[in-house]
Order: sequence, then structure tokens, then C-alpha cells
Amino acid sequence: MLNLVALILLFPLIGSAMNGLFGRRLRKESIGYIACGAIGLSFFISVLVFIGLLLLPPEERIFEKHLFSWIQSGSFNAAVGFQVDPLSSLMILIVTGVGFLIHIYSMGYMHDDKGYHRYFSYLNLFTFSMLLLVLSNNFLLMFVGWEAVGLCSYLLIGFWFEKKSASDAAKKAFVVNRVGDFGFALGIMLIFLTFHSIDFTEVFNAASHGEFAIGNITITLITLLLFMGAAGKSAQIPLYTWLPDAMEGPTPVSALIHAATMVTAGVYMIARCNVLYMLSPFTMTVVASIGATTALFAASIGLMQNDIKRVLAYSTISQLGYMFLACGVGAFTAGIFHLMTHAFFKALLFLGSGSVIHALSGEQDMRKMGGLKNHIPITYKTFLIGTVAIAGIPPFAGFFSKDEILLEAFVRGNVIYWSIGAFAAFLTAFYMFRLLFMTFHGESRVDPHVKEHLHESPRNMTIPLIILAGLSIIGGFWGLPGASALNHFLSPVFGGHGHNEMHGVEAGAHHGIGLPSLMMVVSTLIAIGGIWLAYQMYVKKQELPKKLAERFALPYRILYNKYYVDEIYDAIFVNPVKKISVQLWKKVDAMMIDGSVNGVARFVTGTSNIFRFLQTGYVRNYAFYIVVGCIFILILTTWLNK
Amino acid sequence: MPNTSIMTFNILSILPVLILAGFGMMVLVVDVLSSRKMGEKNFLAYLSLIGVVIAAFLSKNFTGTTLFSFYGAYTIDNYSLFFQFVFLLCAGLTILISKNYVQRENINYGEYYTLILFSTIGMILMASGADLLNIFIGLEIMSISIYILVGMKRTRLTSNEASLKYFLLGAFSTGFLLYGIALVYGATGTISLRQIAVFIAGKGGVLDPLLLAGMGLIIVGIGFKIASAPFHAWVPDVYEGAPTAITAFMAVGPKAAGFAAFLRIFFIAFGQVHQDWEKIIWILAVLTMTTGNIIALIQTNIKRMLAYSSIAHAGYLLIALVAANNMSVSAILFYLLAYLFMNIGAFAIVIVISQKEDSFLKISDFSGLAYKHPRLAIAMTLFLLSMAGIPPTAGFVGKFYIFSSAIKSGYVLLAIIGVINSVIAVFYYLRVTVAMYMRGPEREFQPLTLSPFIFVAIIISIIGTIQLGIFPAKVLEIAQRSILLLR
Amino acid sequence: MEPYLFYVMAATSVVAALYLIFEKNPVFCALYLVFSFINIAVLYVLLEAQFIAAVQVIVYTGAIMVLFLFVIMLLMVDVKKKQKDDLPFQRIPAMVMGFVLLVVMGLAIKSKLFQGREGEYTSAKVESIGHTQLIGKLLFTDYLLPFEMTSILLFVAVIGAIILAKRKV
Amino acid sequence: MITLTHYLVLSAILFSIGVVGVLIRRNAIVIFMCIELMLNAVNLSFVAFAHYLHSMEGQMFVFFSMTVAAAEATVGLAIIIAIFRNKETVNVDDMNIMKW
Repeated sequence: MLNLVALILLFPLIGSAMNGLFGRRLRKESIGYIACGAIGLSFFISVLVFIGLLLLPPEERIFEKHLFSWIQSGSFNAAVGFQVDPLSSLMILIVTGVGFLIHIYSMGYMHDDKGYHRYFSYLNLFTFSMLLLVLSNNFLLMFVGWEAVGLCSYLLIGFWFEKKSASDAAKKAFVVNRVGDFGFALGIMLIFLTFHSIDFTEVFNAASHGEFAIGNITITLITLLLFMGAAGKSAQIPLYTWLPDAMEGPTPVSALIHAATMVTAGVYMIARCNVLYMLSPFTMTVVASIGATTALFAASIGLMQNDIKRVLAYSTISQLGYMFLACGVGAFTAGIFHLMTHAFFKALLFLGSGSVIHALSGEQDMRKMGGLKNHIPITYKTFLIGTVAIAGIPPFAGFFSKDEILLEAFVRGNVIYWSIGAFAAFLTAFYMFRLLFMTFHGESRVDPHVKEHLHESPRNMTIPLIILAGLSIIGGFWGLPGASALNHFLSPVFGGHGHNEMHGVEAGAHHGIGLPSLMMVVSTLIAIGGIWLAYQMYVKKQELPKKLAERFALPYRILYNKYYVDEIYDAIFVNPVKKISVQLWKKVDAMMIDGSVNGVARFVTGTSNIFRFLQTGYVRNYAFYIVVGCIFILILTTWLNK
Repeated sequence: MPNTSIMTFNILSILPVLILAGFGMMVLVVDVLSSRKMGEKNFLAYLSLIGVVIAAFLSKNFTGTTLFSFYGAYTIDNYSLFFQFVFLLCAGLTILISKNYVQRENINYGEYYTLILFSTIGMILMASGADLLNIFIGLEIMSISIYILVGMKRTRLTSNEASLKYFLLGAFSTGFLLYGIALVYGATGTISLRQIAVFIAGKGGVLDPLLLAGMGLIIVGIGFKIASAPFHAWVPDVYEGAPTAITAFMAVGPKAAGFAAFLRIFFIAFGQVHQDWEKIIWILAVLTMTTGNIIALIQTNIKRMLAYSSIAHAGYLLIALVAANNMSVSAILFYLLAYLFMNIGAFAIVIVISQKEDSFLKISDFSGLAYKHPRLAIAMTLFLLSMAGIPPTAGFVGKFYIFSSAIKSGYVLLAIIGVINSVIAVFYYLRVTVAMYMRGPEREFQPLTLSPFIFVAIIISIIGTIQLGIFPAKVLEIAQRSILLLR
Repeated sequence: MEPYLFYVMAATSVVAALYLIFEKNPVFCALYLVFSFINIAVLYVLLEAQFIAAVQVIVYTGAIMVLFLFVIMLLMVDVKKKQKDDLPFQRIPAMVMGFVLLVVMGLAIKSKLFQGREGEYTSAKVESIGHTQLIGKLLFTDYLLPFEMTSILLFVAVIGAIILAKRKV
Repeated sequence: MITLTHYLVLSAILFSIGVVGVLIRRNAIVIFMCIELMLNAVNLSFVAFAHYLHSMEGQMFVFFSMTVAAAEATVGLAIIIAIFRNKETVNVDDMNIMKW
């Protein structure tokens, strides 16, 4: 069954090509069936592959399928090949499973859009790229998937390009991601230089067999560069700014790409390279601190946002921060566990918010919602489940994964990580319930015109919601502390680091069995505290937020404006560059044409601005560059070499 | 050229060249004899295309052989054959994209095709010449043909101006190249590349200033042809003014030929004194990439933008030249082939989109293309992504290969600068994509005149770009076999 | 005798070249250039390159420079009219750069540590074969390929002249 | 005694004068003449090297470089004539449509 792995990728690719090339001539139903069918088949085969993997004894659960050798020259080898192991099999299940539900949901959500075929073509292409990313057996192929998901994300964020904000957001996402990709590309080159291979198995084998001491400077550099890529893709500080803007895309896209799958690629990559990361305590510290900081930072921005999708976006950033925190303290299993549960409940929340937006004919501002729970009951109920799950109330999925991360942060890291995480969890519970209360409870603030059209979403939208809600309820049991099926399942990937790799539960055992239980109680209390506060502020005493905002005007404004990060970036990076380029071309132009007064004075400014003058259009200037270049080269060759 | 081991005359070895020359003249004669009107002379394109194809088949017959014919003046080895293939492919694709273009622009003279064939001869001579004289003559045949081709559209001022600029600066840089050759000759007493290498080896690899100065001047001369900064200033103006099909041709052909000669001269003749020239090329590479990419960012004319991007590409290629290992030679060969496909493909689409008298060349004229002509937009996106080096296209594999070769030789900083540059480059390629996909049309698109010729050219380019991106193994293998005799 | 001749010819050719670059009237420029070329031809004779000297006079000064003169006359550019000069500030840097170039080249020339390999064609040997015969023989043996290729080069030039300069194509 | 260095220095002087001429003149024909002067300066170097090295390669090279110069002259002057027909000028500073 494992041999079928290539088919998982093939179906989405075919689906994308069919819709992309012939979509304009197909009927809407066929387009939807092609796209969903492709992912459905792909999901089915993923399940088969997963079962196939389970049938193997745990220590043999790694399977490589070599398709063809891609780049081959001398010592450099890159193959197109897939690696199925517990980690990647889990990922393909998430990608195809959640992806399938979102595809079905999209059929309803995008039904009236004129770019229907384009949308599904991109969405299938995205799924293909994401699968390529998680299944590849070497860094370079992973990078291909990495770039391709970025490209699809770009296309989908800018899907409604008629809105200027959408195409700007798309561009921003692309640009920020390029910065991260740059680090990733360098990291791959450095890996090749260090290990003379880019194959996962070979690199990790070499790394784990003691050739490199812990704290090795090259490994540290490699892991930092890789983390740069991960931070770009997974929207961590300081490269997170693109994700909130990415909400300009259609909501199912936000659910699939900017919550459940693509943004977790960074976490996946670090988990995949756990062998390398374990060799570099410094990088681990960086990862953990950036993760923790991001978790808190994004959560605090999320407190004051009024756009329903933006709240969810900041929440996603914050949750990704948790995953990095887990990876950074070495609890990769916990990170992946949270990745999985987060995929369920965050997809659910996004789709639910999509359903709300759909019901309100496109309204996203929570100040114009309220009291919706009776109008769209299914959405409300599922949304409530998602909110409870993310807030961390037992026995919902989010509770177990978040709790495990906090526990690990405490056991392996230090109390600071834990307290940051715990505080962020408190904020999460607060703003998520704020969202819930503002949207579904209280007085209706909905526009009367819109109110007439209030309707529950069609079946193909609600069914995915219900399924995801179910997953959000039960998803956590798999990784239940104590039973911990996930731990054992993933241990072939994360095991083998010797004593360094102690599972949180075992480590917890050293502190006595009481610690995990205590932690559970504490985190539940934290979550309940957040919910209670939100309830107080947004349901019981609705005038309270306003009062608070007035009293704490400055902090409120700072949070409301997202710490002015965009403005600061603009001031520091964007504006000067703009200014320079304007100076460069406008003023030089004027100078060249107006000012041909007299020689030497001009020459002084001329030489000082020599790089600005480059393309004057005058042959004699060009000849002058040649002479200068020639003299420069002559001096360099004849003199400096001696 | 004395003392070459194989002293044969062997006229068969230049058979591809003779075929090209023969067909070039035949085109002229047929053009004169025919009585048809200018717009209807399709057979000129057919005839020259046949010539290119025959020449390609003949040169294919030489694969694997190594030959020094004409008393050692002309080399046939896998290296030169690879370049011959690139040049002939370039000429063939140019003819394909030219056919309708020259009819539209009223320059459908037989001379047009003849000059393309003749300049290809010059390029072949540059890649095959075993001494500086042949390389020089080849360079002149190539350049003079292109000076004329650039000015072919005599009635248009931009074409005139481009031609004059290119000619004056080209002749000027020829002066430097010639001086460089003179000094090298004076310092070593020979113009044969192998003899120069022997001489330098005899001196223990230490060079005196005379030879170093000669080397520097040769860098200037060839640096001009490959559009390396600071000898690049002519590129944007000339590319903009030249007829678009010729722009496509000259963005690839002379650059490839320049690199062919560059590699031969610097790896064979000056191979032992790598430390004496690597610093200069290092600086030139950084300067070239950066200038090209930075100025490209603000361009509004698509031809100018592609011109600056071609400067940047020359910079990437120079990185591999600095690295100077076997991997870098095959990287250059591979990259040039990839560059050929993506560049000619992009220009082909520019030709399709533009209208009579080369109007509609602004980037904004591409707005909304994806809605009127989605397949063209997809093709253009593919070429641009490849130029930007985004996987899984030919450009990505090529760039990765070049940077790896630099890292392999320990030029990590250079590779990093290269990667940074390729990050910058994405932005201006992206601008075209954004215009095509994310903006509404700003003008009426005329119904397309996608003739079978240009269609075939675009299809070949697409196949090439994808094939080299996804299955590059075969071509890489050929490229690796093409380097053996170089060092 | 020989040194004097060299110095005279060198001095006059340099002076003629300087006049070339500073003279306003293009016709005079061409004549100065011709003058400089003839001086160089004399130097060729001093260097025992009689054939090259003859070609220099016959082809270069006799044909190429006359072509220049023809074109100048044909275009009849009005020398009195004030020509637009957009880059007056480039004059001094240009001269400085020219001088720097000269200095750099001069240093490279002066400090020659070794010279190239001596060839087999000593004056006596060339004398015995005959200078022109030797060139002819070399042209059709060692230099056959470039010699043939120049035919293409000249052909290209002819095509270019026709297509670019003909009144009506 | 006149040595090789004398000839080379003379050649360098003529070459530099040619370069300066290209940079400071505006008449395209005169610029082109300056380029011819540069080529001649190089030819002088070639012949001088050939003489002092007892090798014929330099002289042969000059033979070819003169051919090249002839070809360049033909084409160059044709280009100048073509541009004059359109624009009534041979001043290179007027040829400035394309820039930036």
C-alpha cells in the first residue's frame, strides 16, 4: 500500500490542471466534483498509506519511494522521492483530510464567484504543493514545495484582486516569505556543504552519529537559517506581518492555508530536522523564545481587533508561537500534537466565521454583528465547540495539546516560558470568547438590510463544520497524557537522541505524578478565568470595555494599532527606499537636463552621484564608464596583485 | 599556430559553418530573384530555418570527437559543440519568432535572415576558436551583423539610435579587446590559448604586469559583449531600440558566445593564474547582478526591464566563472541553455502582445492579460518565474547549480550575494505577473495573430523551461561531459 | 639615423592625433588622422614590416580614410553651427582618465619582467624567404581559417552598407 | 637605440589620445575616427612586438585587424548615414531618446 504514495500527489495535480486549462468550459458542478474528487481520492490513499505504515513494526516505519533522480552532478544529488514515516503520514492525513472538508465547504462558499474554476485550480495546486512539501525526502524537493505553496498562497490571497487591499496583501505575503525563503535556501546550501548530501536520511544519520559536537557552530548556523525560513512561512516575529493581511483572501483559503496547513510548514520543517536542532542548544533557545514571545505578542494584539478574521489570524500566529515554543524546548511531539489539534479547531473556526460572513452577506466587522446564535444555530454550535477547544477547556482537543506544551515548557524549559505561555493562554481564552460573545450573543447590531437575508449556510458548508467540530472534540484523546498513542507513534522520528529526548510524561514522572495533574488544573483554571472575564466584559457589563478603553487609553490605542509595527516598518524600511528611488530618478533627471552649466563643479557632484547617473542615454557617458571600469580593472590586476 | 599535435586541414570540420554561410547567401539570392511583395516572402524564413536545422544535424554528428582542424586554429570538442547547439537553437527560435514580426514591422528583407545566420557563424567561431585571432574574428562577425540587425528598422529613430550607440561603444570596446590581445601576445609571444598556458606554466604561474594588463583589457572587451557592469550601460538602450525579435536574439546569442570565449580564454590560457583574475571577476559579478537588479525594479518598459534582467543574469553567470571548477563550467552551460528558453519565450510573448511599430510595450499594457488570453499569461508567468529562479523551473535548477558551484569552491559570500540578488529580482518579475493577473485590462486587446511559427517557438520554450526544471538530469549530464577538455 | 626618424615620426603622429581630437572641422580631423597613419606606416617600415606598411598606406589611408572623407562631404555637416553639447563637464575628467590610462599602461609596459617566447622568424630568415611571400604562405596555411572567415566579415559589411545606407530598399 | 619600450609607449600615447577623443567629441564621425586611431595604436604595438619577438603572428594579426577596421568603417558609416537621413544630425548628444 505504501507504494501508492505517488498517487496522493498525482490526483490534486490532475485536478488542478483540468480545472485550470478547461475550467472555463466546464459546468460549475463538474468543477467542484473534479476538485473535491481529486482531494477525496488523495485522502483515501493517504488513509491506505497510513494503515500500511501502521501494519509495519514501529522501528521499520520508514518508507522511501524514489521516483527519478532530479539533479545529479558529481557529488551533488537530488532526487524526486517521497518519504513516508509517522511524521509525514500524519501530515498527509491532516492536509488531505482537512483539505477535503474545506474543498467541500468551498463549493458552497464560492458558489457565486465568477472565478470558480480558477479558485479550485489554485486550491488543488496548493494541496499538491503542500503534499510535496511534507512528503519529500530531501531538502531541495522540500524547498520546491515550500516555494510552490508560497506561490499558491500568493495567488489565493490576491484572488479578489479587484480589491486593492487584496493584491497588496498578496504582494506583502510574497515579499515577506521571500525573506524567509532566502534563509532556507542558504541553509540548504550550507547543509550540502557540510554533509555533502541533501537527503534527509543521510543528513540526519550523519548528524546523529556523533560527527558533530553539541553546539557545533556550523550546525547552529544551519539551524538558524532554516529557522529563518520557518519563521517566514509560519509567521513568527519579526516576519509575521503578512498573515493578518492575508485574510483578504476567501475565507476557506484562510482556513486551509493560513490556519491548518501551510503556516504549519515551518513547525513541520523544524520537527523534521529535529536531529539537527537537538545539536544546537543555542538555536533551540532562539526558537523557544521567539515562539513564546510571538504567542504572547500576537495574543495581545488579538484582544482588540474588531475584524472577525483578523482576530482568528492573530490567534493563529499566537498558536503557531506555541508550537515553536514546544519545538524549542525539544518537545517535538507536543508541537506536532498541537499542530494537529490546531488544524481541526482553527479550520473549524475559520469556516465558521466564513459561514457567519456568508450569512451576513460579506460583513466582517464584529461591531456590526451580535445575537446571531438563533439565526444560524449550526454555525453557532460548531463555533462554540471550536472556541472552547482553542480556549483549552477539557476534554476538548485544544486542552490536551496546549496543556502538554505548557507542561513541557515547564519541565524542559523554565518557569518563564511557562508563565508566558500560560498568560497567552489566558489571553486566548479571553479574546476567543470575546469574539464569540460579540458575534453570537447580546443585542443584534446587524444592519437591517442585511438582517432580512440572514440565513443558515447550505448543507455542503455545514457538514464540514460538523465533522470538524467532532474532530475538535475527540482529537485530543490521541495524545492524552499517560495513554499517549501519539508519543509512541512518533517516537521513531523524534526518538534516538539518547537521554536528551525525554518525553514530557516521563520527565514529569521525575517530578512525581502530581505535576501533570496540577498543570492540568492550573491551565483549566486559567482558561476559565479568561472566559469569565470575557463574559463579564462583553455580556454582563457591556459598557465596561468602553470605560476600560477610556481609562487605559494609551495601552488600548497601542494594542488597537497592532503596536504600530506596520507603521514602524514603513518608516524604517519602506519609506527610505521609496525616497531614495524617487530621489535617484526624478532629481537626477532634472539635474542632467537642466544643469549643463560648467565643468568642474558638476564633476564633483557628478562623481559623488556616479551611481545615480548611470543611465543617462548619452553614448559618451557610457564610453566614460567603460574607460573608468577599464582603469579600475587595470589597477586591480597590475598593482594590487603584487 | 605551431606545435599543435594534430595538424590537419579538414574542411569537413567547419561544415555547419559552411552550411550556414551557404544558406545565408542562398536566402539573399532567392530574395532578389523572387518577384513577390515584401510581406509575402515566407520562404525566406523557411529557407533559413532549413539551414539552421541542417547545420544542427551536421554538428550533432561530431559529438564525442575531439578535433583540432585548420592547423590547430579550430577546435571541435563537446564544449564547443554544446555551444554550437545553443547558438543554432537560438538562431532557429529567433527565426521562428521573427517571421511574422518582420512582416508586421516591414523589415522582411532577405538580409535579415542572412545576418542572423552569419552572426551565428561568428558565435560558433568564438566558441571554437583555439587562438585569440579566431575568437576576435568571430566576435567581429557576430557584432557587426548585430549592429546592422539592430538598425534594420531604418525609419524608426529608436532603432537608429540603438544601432549607433551599440556600434560606437562596440567598436570602442573592440579597441580595448584588441589592445589586450596585443599585450598578451607581447608578453607571451603567442596568440594560441594552449601555448599561452604552456608559457605561463613555464614561468611558474607568476605573471608580469604586461600580461596582467592584457588580461584586464580582455576582460573589458568581452565584459562589454556579455553586458557585465560597468560595461553594461549600452544594454537597456539598445535592447529597447532594437526590433524585438533581435532583442531576443542578442540577449542570448552574444552573451552565450561571450561566455564561451571567456571560459576558453580564462580557463585554458589563464587557468593556472586563477588567483590573479578571480578578484576582478568577483567584483564584476557583484556589481553586475546588483546594478541589473536594482535598476530593473523601477522600469516601466518591458523590454528595458528584460534588458536589466539580462544584465543581472550575466552577473549570476559570472559567479560560476569565479568559482572556476568543473561544476561551474557545466553550471554555465546549463544556465545558458535555460536562459535561452526562458528569455526567447518571454520575448516571443512580448512580440505577440505588442502591436505595429512596437507599440504597447509598457508593463501596464500587460494588465488583465490573464482574462483575455489566459494561456499566454500562463506561459509568460512560467518564463518570468523561471527567470526569477522559482522552482520547479529551469531557472531554479540553473541558479541553484551556479550557487552550489560557488559554494563548492568556497565563495560563500558571493553565493549569498547572489541569493540576495535573486530575492530582489523576484519583485520586478512579479510586477508583470501582478499586472497580468491582478489588474483589469487597461486597453482593448487586439485579436491575437498567433501564427504557427511563433506558436511553435513558444511551445519549444515552454517545454525547454519545464523539462530543464523537472528533468534536468540528462542535460546536466551532457553539460558535464562537455567540460572535460577545458582544463 | 633610425632613432631620429623614430622620434620625428612619433612626435608628428602624436601631434597629429592631438589635432584630431581638438580640431573643430571634421574634414581637417580626417586629414590629421591620415597624416598620423602615414607616420605610423613609416614606423612599420622601421620595424621591417614593409607589407603591413604598404597595406596601411593603401588600404587604411587610401581607402578607409577616403571613405570617411566621402561621408563627411556627403553629409555636409555645418561646422559653423553651434553643436549641442550636453556634457561639457565630461571634458576634464575625460582627459584626466586618458592620462591615468596612459600612466597605468606605461607602468605596465615599463615594468616588464619577462618577454614572450622568441619566434623563429628572425630578420635574416624573413629576408631569405621574402616578406610578402612569407605572409602569403602563412595566410594560406596557418591562417587559412581566419582568412576565409574574413570573407564572411566583409560580406556582412557589404550587406550592412547596402541595407542601412541605400535610399530605398 | 630605439627599443621595444619606445614603440609601446608611443602606442599607449596614441591609444590614450584616441580614448580621450571618443570621450570629448560629439560628432559621431570624429568619434569613429578616434576609434580608428585606437585600433592603429594597437596595430603599432602588434608590429613592434612581432619585430622584437621575431614572430610573424603579430603582423598577421594586424593584417586581420585592418580588415576588421575596414568592415567596421563600412557599417559604421552606413549607420551614421542612416541616422543622418532621419535626424539631420551626427551629434551624438542629440541621440538621447532612450535613457534611464
